[in-house]
Amino acid sequence: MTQAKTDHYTNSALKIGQVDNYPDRVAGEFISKVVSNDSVNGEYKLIVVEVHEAALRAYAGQMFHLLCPSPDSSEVWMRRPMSIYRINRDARQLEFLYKVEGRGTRGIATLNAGDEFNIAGPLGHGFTLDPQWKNIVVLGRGVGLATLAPLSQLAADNGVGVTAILSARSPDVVMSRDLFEACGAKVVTVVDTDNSSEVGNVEKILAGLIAEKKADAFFTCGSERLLKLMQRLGREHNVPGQVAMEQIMVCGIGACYVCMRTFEVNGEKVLKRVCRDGPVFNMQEAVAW
Amino acid sequence: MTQAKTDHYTNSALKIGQVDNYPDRVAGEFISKVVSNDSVNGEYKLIVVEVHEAALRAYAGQMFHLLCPSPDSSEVWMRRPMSIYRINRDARQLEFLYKVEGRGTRGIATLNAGDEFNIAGPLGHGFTLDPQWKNIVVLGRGVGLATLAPLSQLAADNGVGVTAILSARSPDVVMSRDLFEACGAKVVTVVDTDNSSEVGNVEKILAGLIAEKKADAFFTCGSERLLKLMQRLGREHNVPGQVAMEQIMVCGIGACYVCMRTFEVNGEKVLKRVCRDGPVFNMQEAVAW
Amino acid sequence: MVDLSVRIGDLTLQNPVTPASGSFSWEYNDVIDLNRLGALVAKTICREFRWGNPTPRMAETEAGIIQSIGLPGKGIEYFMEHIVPEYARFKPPLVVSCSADNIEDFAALAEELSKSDDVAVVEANISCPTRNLTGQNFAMHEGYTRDCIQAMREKTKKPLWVKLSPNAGDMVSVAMAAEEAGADCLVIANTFLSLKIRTDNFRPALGNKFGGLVSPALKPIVLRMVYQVAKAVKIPIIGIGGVTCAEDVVEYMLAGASAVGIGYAAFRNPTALVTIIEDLEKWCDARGIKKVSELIGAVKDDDMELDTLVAASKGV
Amino acid sequence: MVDLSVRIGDLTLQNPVTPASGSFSWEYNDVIDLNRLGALVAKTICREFRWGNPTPRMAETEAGIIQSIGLPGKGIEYFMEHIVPEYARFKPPLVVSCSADNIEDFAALAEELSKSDDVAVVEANISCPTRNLTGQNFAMHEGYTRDCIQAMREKTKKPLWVKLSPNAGDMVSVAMAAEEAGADCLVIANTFLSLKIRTDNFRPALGNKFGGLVSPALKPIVLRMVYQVAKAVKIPIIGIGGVTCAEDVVEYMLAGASAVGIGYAAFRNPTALVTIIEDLEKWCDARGIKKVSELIGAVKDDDMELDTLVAASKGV
Ligand SMILES: Cc1cc2nc3c(=O)[nH]c(=O)nc-3n(C[C@H](O)[C@H](O)[C@H](O)COP(=O)(O)OP(=O)(O)OC[C@H]3O[C@@H](n4cnc5c(N)ncnc54)[C@H](O)[C@@H]3O)c2cc1C
Ligand SMILES: Cc1cc2nc3c(=O)[nH]c(=O)nc-3n(C[C@H](O)[C@H](O)[C@H](O)COP(=O)(O)OP(=O)(O)OC[C@H]3O[C@@H](n4cnc5c(N)ncnc54)[C@H](O)[C@@H]3O)c2cc1C
Ligand SMILES: Cc1cc2nc3c(=O)[nH]c(=O)nc-3n(C[C@H](O)[C@H](O)[C@H](O)COP(=O)(O)O)c2cc1C
Ligand SMILES: Cc1cc2nc3c(=O)[nH]c(=O)nc-3n(C[C@H](O)[C@H](O)[C@H](O)COP(=O)(O)O)c2cc1C
Ligand code: FES
Ligand code: FES
Repeated sequence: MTQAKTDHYTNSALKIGQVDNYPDRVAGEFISKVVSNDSVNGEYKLIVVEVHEAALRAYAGQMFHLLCPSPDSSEVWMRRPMSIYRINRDARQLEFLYKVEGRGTRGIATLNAGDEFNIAGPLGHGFTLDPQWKNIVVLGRGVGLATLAPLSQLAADNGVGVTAILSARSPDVVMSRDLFEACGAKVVTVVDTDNSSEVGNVEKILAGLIAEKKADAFFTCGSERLLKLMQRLGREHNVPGQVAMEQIMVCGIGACYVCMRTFEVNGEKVLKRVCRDGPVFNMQEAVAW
Repeated sequence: MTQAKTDHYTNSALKIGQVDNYPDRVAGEFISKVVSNDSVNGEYKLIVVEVHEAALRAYAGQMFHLLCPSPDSSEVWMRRPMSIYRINRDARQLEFLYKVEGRGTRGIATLNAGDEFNIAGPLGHGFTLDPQWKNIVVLGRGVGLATLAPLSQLAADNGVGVTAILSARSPDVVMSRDLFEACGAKVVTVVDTDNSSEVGNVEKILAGLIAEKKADAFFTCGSERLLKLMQRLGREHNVPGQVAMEQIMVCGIGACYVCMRTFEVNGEKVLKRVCRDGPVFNMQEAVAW
Repeated sequence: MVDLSVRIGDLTLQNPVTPASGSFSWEYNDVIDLNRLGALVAKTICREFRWGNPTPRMAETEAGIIQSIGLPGKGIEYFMEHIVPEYARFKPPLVVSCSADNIEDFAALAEELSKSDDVAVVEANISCPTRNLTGQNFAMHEGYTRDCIQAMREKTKKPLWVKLSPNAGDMVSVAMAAEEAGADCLVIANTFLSLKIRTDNFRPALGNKFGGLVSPALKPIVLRMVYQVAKAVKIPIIGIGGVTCAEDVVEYMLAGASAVGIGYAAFRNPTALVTIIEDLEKWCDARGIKKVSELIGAVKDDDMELDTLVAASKGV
Repeated sequence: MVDLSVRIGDLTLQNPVTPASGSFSWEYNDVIDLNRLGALVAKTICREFRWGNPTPRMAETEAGIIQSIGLPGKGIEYFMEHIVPEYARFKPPLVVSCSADNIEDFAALAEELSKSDDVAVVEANISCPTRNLTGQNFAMHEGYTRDCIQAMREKTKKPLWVKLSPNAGDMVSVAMAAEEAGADCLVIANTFLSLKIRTDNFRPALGNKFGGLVSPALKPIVLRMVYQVAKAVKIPIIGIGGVTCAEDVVEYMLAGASAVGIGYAAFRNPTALVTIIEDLEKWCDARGIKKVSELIGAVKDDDMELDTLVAASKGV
């Protein structure tokens, strides 16, 4: 007796090919079309979607808010935020690399080529490159690599050298290696299986890069432990940095104040919205958990 | 963050091949398997399911309560009652003929061969044949034909002659004709398109059958108008009868008192539960709307 | 293997899973083994014969149903003679819910029900939102509740359970009044007074206009009530509202309930009660919980300054 | 083409679809054209700076979310100087919601907000369940409500809207008290006080323990409240709770609301408000409804003896 309501939701969401007649648009609700949705390894999948061109304004470090289909019989009530993994403007495609965790990501995992997928974005404040930086160091672990990946493209476009330190449990789950290498980055992988991912060893690698003048800026995401390490080295050696943070979200647009995290700005604690003030923040201001 | 809960519901529901160790079972919750789910005409579909043998105790006029999959993004919250259209004990199959109407039946329409389908039953009190009856008259319209159809089988098994008057909007949506004919029934179809379905004409046909002594009992379902006609003729000519009634249901088992309809027993108005006291009732006691 | 038994005052239930009044009858024995349940709970009975409310008595909503049955029944005499024996065939204790328009009738019902050895518990349904057209009932007010329960207490030595209303603004005060007046257990809660209007014909969807909303979506509201009341009273609580799986039973017990009641889930899946009992056993066994009663009120809420996500990330 | 405008006292809204306070900000202009909305509604502002509540501030539930934000903000001064101008760029009238712990602060907020020509309406959020750890607020009691609204009324000539709490047991009395005290419009309702306990670590899921439940499932409860209050007061009502489509707007208007507020639906679909406005127009046009305001209170409830399913089958 209740009516299906899903159709209504999307009337004002932009489909591929539709005319966008809203001049103030910064972000949008888009009905994208799934191109592929394949497993990268046992835990991660990569979903490629075709979208309306207004969604391609996205840049590295920004995110989209995804309306996940249900993996069972009841709705997934809230959207899930995902970093943009890759922007392919020529093919009008966006890519998201995601870890299959709970109901939301299990729902995304059910999508097949040709399915519609409602995504909202691009949202938030992403990575920025200072024109003075010649060489940057990117340090990521786990799902954080998905967020850092588009930095490789951004750096290449700006003629900036990249050393990417990719941390993972074991060699077979190191992700984004190809992407970084294709953009000319020097890739170092460190893994738990041979203890090379231990903080002490990563610190040695970073110190070496600083000494070699290969570290004009630090970028990280995905590990509180590695964030703390980079913060300390950055302070000691005066290396500026940026970090992408996570928090549970509701609106994704800056209105609801659900996604707050603590930052320390000029010695004072402040709360900032991860969705709009971030997800990328000044590394020294971030307060790790 | 919420957990999928659907799996839990069905742990105690019987799957095909499972041992049924409950001695008091009258009805059950069954995980059936869809064999086919094809369109009969523009409005109706026939779903055939394979079930645990405990579900095959069903008989004509009883119903099952169907847990409908969602046709959209939100659950169908209540089960939907459906008459048994055909019981095929040899193949361990049950068949339901249904009209695609609202969310529930649209959900059923999405099922494909091989899918699981949770059905509860057999429920209620069905048709009964008095051993003294030699010839009965079955009069149905629309979805009511789905309910009356298994009477053809029951009558054939008991050596009872059947005249089936099938009423429909137009000749192409007359259903169950084959089923009745296969069981040796004489079939008369009346349709709106040539006005043969008008009450006056149906009355003439019924009066003829009474005169020919072909009407030891009346059976009907699916039209309040035709019910009133049979009630009147039954009273005038002393023909006993049975009618299958409909009402919105919740439990289907007799506990909730949602599915009440008014009956007149010995001149007194009483309420009865369609799900347990019916769905088949003494025709003279029914109060048509 | 976990010990699933729980005590409600002097009464021991073999497990904390019971049906909710009005959504259950002995006829469920057609489908499940009633001897496995924590208790049997009869539909609310009144002194007099009642037709109940006009149909339709149920309408689907966004995420559940509203219903207005109106307590139909043949009255207490018929009930004692014909219905109680139906339940007496089974082992779990029989809880009989009753309702009336006034305190005298409530007291008379308590007295009448106490005459049968087959009735284990008298449950006072002072919270039915479908009894009359307005949805008002005694459980909206602490004063009425106290007077009503006191009058019933005087007439019965059986355990007296009191079913409260989620429509009361201050359930804690109502609960305390019921406790003071001699209630042995609080049943939290009945249904939420609601309305659905059809946009095709502009009419209320139910024959009696208002109905009680039943939906798994409401569980967080009722859980909050159970939690608040559990902090304020000493008598046990039975949590009712949106239980559909074993984890929901655990959540209610953590909040302070000693048992739960189930309605909706058994409509959706007639075998739900048994499934939930089995799953609860597995849940406890997997965690090495020896007695399910350890879970009662075991919520960890004493350091609520702490950011619980931080806590979670630290593995607390 | 239907005339979608509605009047709320002296104020005319171009259509009855407005955002709900706290789930909206001018930043939504990134995604939708704010000039199409019935009104702009700012997040509840307090006099002082507030951190808001510890995280997590949101958790998913069976059918929706619970949230406890705790009214974070930089205080009224910052708001007047920096936030009001952000809204002033758009055409729809600006409703500013405000909250305080005591009547003096409420009155001071009313006075302060009235100084700006860019503020069209002062909304008294006397019903926020996340302001403190207990979930208590003025809108639970008719006396507190009367005193608070009277004090605000003395300090402002702007339209004064009052947001009520669904946790009140007797919302009709609270609503009448607000009307008597000089409210120009009632906003029904805020969120339902709720609790979720995690079964993995036995801890409340939210940093502030209790939260407000938000879910389309709750619409029938709030609709009942709107209906009851509409029969008891003369001032207009804005219905808020579970609106996700144009039919929901119609249902609230039939029950007696003059407009609706929307929160959850815009989280799920950032373009929902515009979609709903467009669908409402189509819905009215398809039925030949000339003015959407004809729908206000148009529920057909004067023959409730009749079996409405019978009525439906007779084509009534
Ligand atoms: C800015 C941002 C970018 C992100 N980018 C990616 C990405 O590129 N790839 C990827 O796989 N994941 C990413 N995440 C994390 C992703 O949002 C969560 O994994 C996802 O929401 C989990 O949803 P679920 O339904 O599968 O699991 P749930 O069952 O909802 O949750 C599983 C676990 O994830 C936690 N969680 C839920 N929502 C969030 C959230 N919004 N932020 C952080 N933790 C959460 C829960 O507390 C729980 O511990 C990102 C998160 C943020 C905030
Ligand atoms: C004993 C019994 C046997 C039935 N047998 C069959 C059958 O064999 N084939 C068939 O196609 N249909 C049968 N029906 C009717 C069937 O149950 C309804 O068509 C179905 O519930 C509609 O569900 P829906 O979600 O598709 O539509 P909804 O959107 O739920 O409803 C569409 C219309 O059907 C009405 N309706 C909903 N539920 C019921 C109900 N339980 N009884 C009567 N009307 C209802 C609604 O008021 C509405 O007008 C039977 C009903 C009963 C009570
Ligand atoms: C159809 C129906 C009939 C009910 N009848 C009664 C009743 O007679 N007495 C009573 O105390 N509660 C009655 N209730 C309320 C239930 O006992 C229970 O409180 C409510 O359904 C919430 O639990 P649930 O979420 O598990 O369904 C009824 C509920 C439904 C759905
Ligand atoms: C994240 C969030 C924040 C909210 N903040 C406020 C607030 O600051 N002031 C207020 O009056 N209501 C607040 N509310 C309540 C909403 O205004 C609204 O009453 C509620 O969400 C119900 O409407 P919905 O069902 O359309 O979401 C908030 C709701 C949510 C979900
Ligand atoms: S998610 Fe709403 S402000 Fe960030
Ligand atoms: S549907 Fe529950 S008694 Fe018939």
